[in-house]
Amino acid sequence: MNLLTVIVLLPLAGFLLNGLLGRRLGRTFVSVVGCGLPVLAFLATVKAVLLLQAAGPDAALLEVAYRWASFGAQGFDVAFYFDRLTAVMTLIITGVGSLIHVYSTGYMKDDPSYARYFAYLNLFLFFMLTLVLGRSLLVCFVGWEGVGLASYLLIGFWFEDPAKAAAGKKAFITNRVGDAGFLLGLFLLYWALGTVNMDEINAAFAAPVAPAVSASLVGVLLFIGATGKSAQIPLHVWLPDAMAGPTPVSALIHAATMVTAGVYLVARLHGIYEHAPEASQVVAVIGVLTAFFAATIALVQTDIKKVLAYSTVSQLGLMFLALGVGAYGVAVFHVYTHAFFKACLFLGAGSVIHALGGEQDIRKMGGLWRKIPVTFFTFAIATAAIAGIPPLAGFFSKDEILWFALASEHGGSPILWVLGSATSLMTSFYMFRLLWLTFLTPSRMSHDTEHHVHESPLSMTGVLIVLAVLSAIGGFFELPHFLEPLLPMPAVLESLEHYEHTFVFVAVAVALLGLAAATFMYRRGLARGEALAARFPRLHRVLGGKYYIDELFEAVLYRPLHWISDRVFLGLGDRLLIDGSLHGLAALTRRASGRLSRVQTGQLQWYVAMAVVGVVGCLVWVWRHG
Amino acid sequence: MMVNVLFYVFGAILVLTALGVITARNPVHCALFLVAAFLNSAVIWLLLQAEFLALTLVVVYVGAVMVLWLFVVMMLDVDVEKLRQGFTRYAPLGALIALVVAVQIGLVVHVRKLGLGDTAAAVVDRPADHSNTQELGHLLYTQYLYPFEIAAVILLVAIVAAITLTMRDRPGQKVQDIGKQVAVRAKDRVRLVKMDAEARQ
Amino acid sequence: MNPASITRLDLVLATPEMFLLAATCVILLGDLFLRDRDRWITFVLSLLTLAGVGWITAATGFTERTVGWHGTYVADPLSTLLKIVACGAVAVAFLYGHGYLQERRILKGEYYVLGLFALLGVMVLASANSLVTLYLGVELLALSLYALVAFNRDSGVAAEAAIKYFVLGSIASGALLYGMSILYGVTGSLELGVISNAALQMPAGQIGLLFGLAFIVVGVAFKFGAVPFHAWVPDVYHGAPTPVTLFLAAAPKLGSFALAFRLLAEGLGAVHATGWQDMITMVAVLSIIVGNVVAIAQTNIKRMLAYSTISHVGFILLGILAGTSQGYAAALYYTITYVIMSVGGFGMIILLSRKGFEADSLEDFKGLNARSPWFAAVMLMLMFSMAGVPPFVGFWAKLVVIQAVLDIGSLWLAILAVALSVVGAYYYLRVVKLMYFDEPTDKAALQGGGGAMRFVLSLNGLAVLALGLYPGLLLALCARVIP
Amino acid sequence: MIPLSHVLLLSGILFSLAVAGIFINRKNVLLLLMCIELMLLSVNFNFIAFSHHLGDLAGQVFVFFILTVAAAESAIGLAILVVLFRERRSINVEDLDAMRG
Repeated sequence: MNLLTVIVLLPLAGFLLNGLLGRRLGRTFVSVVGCGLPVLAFLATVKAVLLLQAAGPDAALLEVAYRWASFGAQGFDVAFYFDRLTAVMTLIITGVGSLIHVYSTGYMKDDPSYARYFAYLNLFLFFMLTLVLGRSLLVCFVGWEGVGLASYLLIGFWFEDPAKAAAGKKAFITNRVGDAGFLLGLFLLYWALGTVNMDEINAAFAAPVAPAVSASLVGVLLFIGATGKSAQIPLHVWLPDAMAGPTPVSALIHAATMVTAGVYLVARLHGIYEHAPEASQVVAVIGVLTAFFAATIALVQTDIKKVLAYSTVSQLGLMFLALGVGAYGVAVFHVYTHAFFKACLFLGAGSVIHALGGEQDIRKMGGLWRKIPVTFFTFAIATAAIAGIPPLAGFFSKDEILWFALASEHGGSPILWVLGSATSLMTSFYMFRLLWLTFLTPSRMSHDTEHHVHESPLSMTGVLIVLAVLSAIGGFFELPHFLEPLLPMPAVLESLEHYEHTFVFVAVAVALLGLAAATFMYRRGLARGEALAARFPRLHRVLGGKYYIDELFEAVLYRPLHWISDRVFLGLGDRLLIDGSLHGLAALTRRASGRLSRVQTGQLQWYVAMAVVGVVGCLVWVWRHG
Repeated sequence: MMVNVLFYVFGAILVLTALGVITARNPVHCALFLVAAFLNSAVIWLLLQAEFLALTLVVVYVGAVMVLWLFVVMMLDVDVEKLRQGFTRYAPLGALIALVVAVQIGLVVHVRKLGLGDTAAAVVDRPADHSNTQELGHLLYTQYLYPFEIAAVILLVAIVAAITLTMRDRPGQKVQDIGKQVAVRAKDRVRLVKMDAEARQ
Repeated sequence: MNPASITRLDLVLATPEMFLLAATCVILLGDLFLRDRDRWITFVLSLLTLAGVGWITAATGFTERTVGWHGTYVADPLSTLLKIVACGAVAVAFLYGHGYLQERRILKGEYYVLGLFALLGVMVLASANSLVTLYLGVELLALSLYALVAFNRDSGVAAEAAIKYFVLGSIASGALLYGMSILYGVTGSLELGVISNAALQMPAGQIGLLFGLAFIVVGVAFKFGAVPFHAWVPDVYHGAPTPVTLFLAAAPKLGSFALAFRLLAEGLGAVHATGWQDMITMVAVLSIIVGNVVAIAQTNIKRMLAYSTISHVGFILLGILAGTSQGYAAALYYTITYVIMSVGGFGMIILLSRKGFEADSLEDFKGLNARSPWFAAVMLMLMFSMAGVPPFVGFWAKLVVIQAVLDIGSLWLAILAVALSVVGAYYYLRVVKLMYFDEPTDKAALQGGGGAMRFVLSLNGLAVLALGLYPGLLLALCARVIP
Repeated sequence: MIPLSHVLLLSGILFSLAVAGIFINRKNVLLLLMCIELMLLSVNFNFIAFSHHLGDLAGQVFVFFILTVAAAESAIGLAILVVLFRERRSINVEDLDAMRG
């Protein structure tokens, strides 16, 4: 039996069934098909993993689905390749994917386009599985484009709203820029090596005779593709806007799976990056910068989903940092833990939004923990996990990333460590800020909203509990070790060998510092402070001592960071870099298009004139070469 | 020698008539200049021993095609004065283009002689009873039969296209249908009605 | 036996052409006796003719290169493939156009007759082995097309488009002829095989040869509609009645490919590197840039597709300029896939149009998903394929062309092509966005096209997907027919 | 004996005059068509000169076909012109700008 093919095709069957028949056969059918097939895919994956385990540590399952095309002697097969790396990714995709499908049955209950939603979601899973299971870079690229399309359709799902449709388009176009890099890398590899099978590419670069193409060039080109999909500077702009889609979509596509495709790609082609120190350096630097700056932005966001979106960008940056310093297994480890806690956070946010009837502004929340306790507890666990509080999942992966950023022989450096730790501090801070403002501070909701707050149905809370448990215990699974036969760990600088434990303490301390700072700042909530100040101006001055400290805090920490975030990143980064380059290019193209189209005046003689210029050009060429 | 002199004389006239075609103000004059250009060309073609083509040019091209042109020119009856406005504005540009193209062509074909060198012409003296027409005919119906048939199809396309585009039967147009006229019966045209006489009012 | 006479082999070789000509004449005459409402008979007869021609071509298809008619005609696998594809393209074009013309009461038998004559032109080009045959094929095709464009006599725009097409096309013929005359003078023959041999003997950079070549490249680029000889394309695509535009986008491109291949590869292959490669490179690059960039500013979908055609032509020329067997095969593959995609694209416009309403504005595609999810999906597949997104066939077409360019070591051409296809994705995507994310301005159900057309159009969309999933078949075929 | 290059030069001049004519005439499509005739005439000169020079009749055969096609082309061109004139009441080249961009 073609197990791998079955894994890929199950969601496709779901897409076809729901897409073609869903509207006619009713919601129960859609729910059963929409959730059942991903679950079946998950079970099949488990079976495949068992087979793989039986075969030994560096074995791989290989299945040729069919021969796609052949040019000359060279053939392109649609083949599926299943090793431990694929196994981890596939388990995450089908596992978390199934959970989110279940969650969606509750979240999207009242949506008129229920069938369409599940059809798209299944389509996404199909393409995502194609992406990770494909043996050849080309099959991977099909999945790569396909997830882009599915995400485009899902972001613009509520297309009645033009801003949301525009967000979908922005995502697609930004990704196309990355795709150009991916395609060029692909062509170059095929041209130089005559193969696009990823295991063979790795082998070719490991061979004693170096291939006829610069590993760094290919590495950078492919990384451009990865920056598009994984929202790294400067192509990160689409991800925050992509939050326009339904929240489970944000959880599945824009947190747990699709955005990690870039990480997967680099890890999968580690053979190239191991031999391309320059490209690796680019990856590390872009990664850490993205992590840092996205974290500064997250500090000041007030939309619950935007905070999480920037946090995702930031965490992805950390993953690339790990890749850049050669710790491929650690990056995948973070992909794995991140999938749990970020999915849990997004779904929790979805539950909050659901409870509040669509409110997303954290300034208008507060005190929710009593009303929606399950959501609160799961959200709190996930927050602690992402902040890196031991012994939750995030602690293990993040700690290892920071360690290798400092100590890896493959490009580790103190600067990377400092920026990474600062990111970690901010992560802890803004996540606890979010937790305080949403759940713990006194309510700032309008009476009417407050009245309607209700806990979500079991389909949603059940999923939250499962994910929270996974975020709590997921870190105990030694994933980097499990992957080591495939993705060797980089050597550690000798001078630092004995300090690993010290740095663990530093990392924990950083996380706790963030927690403390956030508690200090937001324990009482902003609104309450303001209300008090307005009512009792005297008392305000008397109690002022705290506020002086607050102001000091604001002056010393908050203001500069805000300034950096607003001026440097949003201003310089977004406006100058993005408007100046990407949007600038787009605008330039559009303007050029307008100009050039005016050449077509309708005047026959002018048309002839263009042709005559061409003729004269050809004759001049003849004159020079004859 | 005589041939050369004739060539230069008629060549000069040809260039002048061609200039006339592109500069004359009245479209009818243009068409007539074009006729003159064709006639001159025919003479030069005779000098180049292409007798059949020279005659074809005169008989078919000047005789039939150019007459068609004149018909259309007169049928369209366009305002001559308006047509030539802006002529002087574009004349320098036209002259410049003509000069550039002519110089480039001249450099290649005349100065560089197409890179062929001064090869002697392979012209052989033909016997007195040599018939260019017969030889061409022979070629056309044997070696070039396939292109010949396609040329015939092209003419057919021209007929079909010209008729489709220009012949129109407008609603209300009066045409005779001979079949109907022959088949008509007296009772279709005349109805005899019996009426009682009416009293004078 | 007289060596100059026509042999039995000659007749066998040209059977498809002879059958087509005879059948067309029968249709031309038969149509005179039909009343307007019986016009479907002409339509059916035309389709039967096309089926017959296709069948005869396939049945008499020569696996070996066979020259006949005293060196003016050649039958080889390439010509067989081109002819069969052309028959199919014309049949689909007729099928899509029939309902449209009937509804507007401009359906006349001459539409089919001229279409079949144009097909004959393509077939002549596909089998041409001498400058004379090439020229006559070009003219037969072009004259039929001029008349087709002006076919709707009550449309001023169509007449304007036709006259522009005519003037520019005639100038192109003039340039092509000038080049041919020089070529004849330099090599002393009209037959492509002899010309090829003579060119091989000449020193590199022989000025006369290059001089003739320059004019020939200009003529070929004109017929293809490549920049800077492209100006007629947008206006003609825009002005012609949609079924004629559809026709123009299909079979003639195969003819242009045949013209380019026969002249440049077979006749002048010897001066590839020292001659036409640079010129074609320039033309191809300009076409890809101008086509993709200007398409963005278009609001009329016919014009948009016209500019997209220009960019696709650029890609076809990329394959040709490589000058290798793979390059020609890639260009052929691209041409055939382009024909399939563009026929589908224009077919969608016809489907959305109805009597008194031309769906030629991009706005008319708004909310198509709400009106007909299936045809929105068909259009989506076509647009994605044109944009070169896998797994659709357009991706493979771009891939093989770029592969061919990389093989000759032109990295910069490959980068440029990929980069501009990203730009191109923008305007194809806009159509998708309009269909899926905008409210329909017009909520009426689709009315254009009968059942047969809808069926074939669906197949057309699926073909783009199927050929993308199984590209091997067509690719291998294209590689096999190029010697 | 007429030198080959002189005939070719003559034809080159005709060709460039034809191109120039297409530019100068901004008002009348009919004159554009005449310029195209002139262009074809110059090509015919080339063929006949080469045919004469090479002692090969193939060039003359080609001219025969060009004349045929040119006649067909005139017929179709004039027919389109008549249609245009009926629709627009003008054959002014500058009026041909309903489509642009």
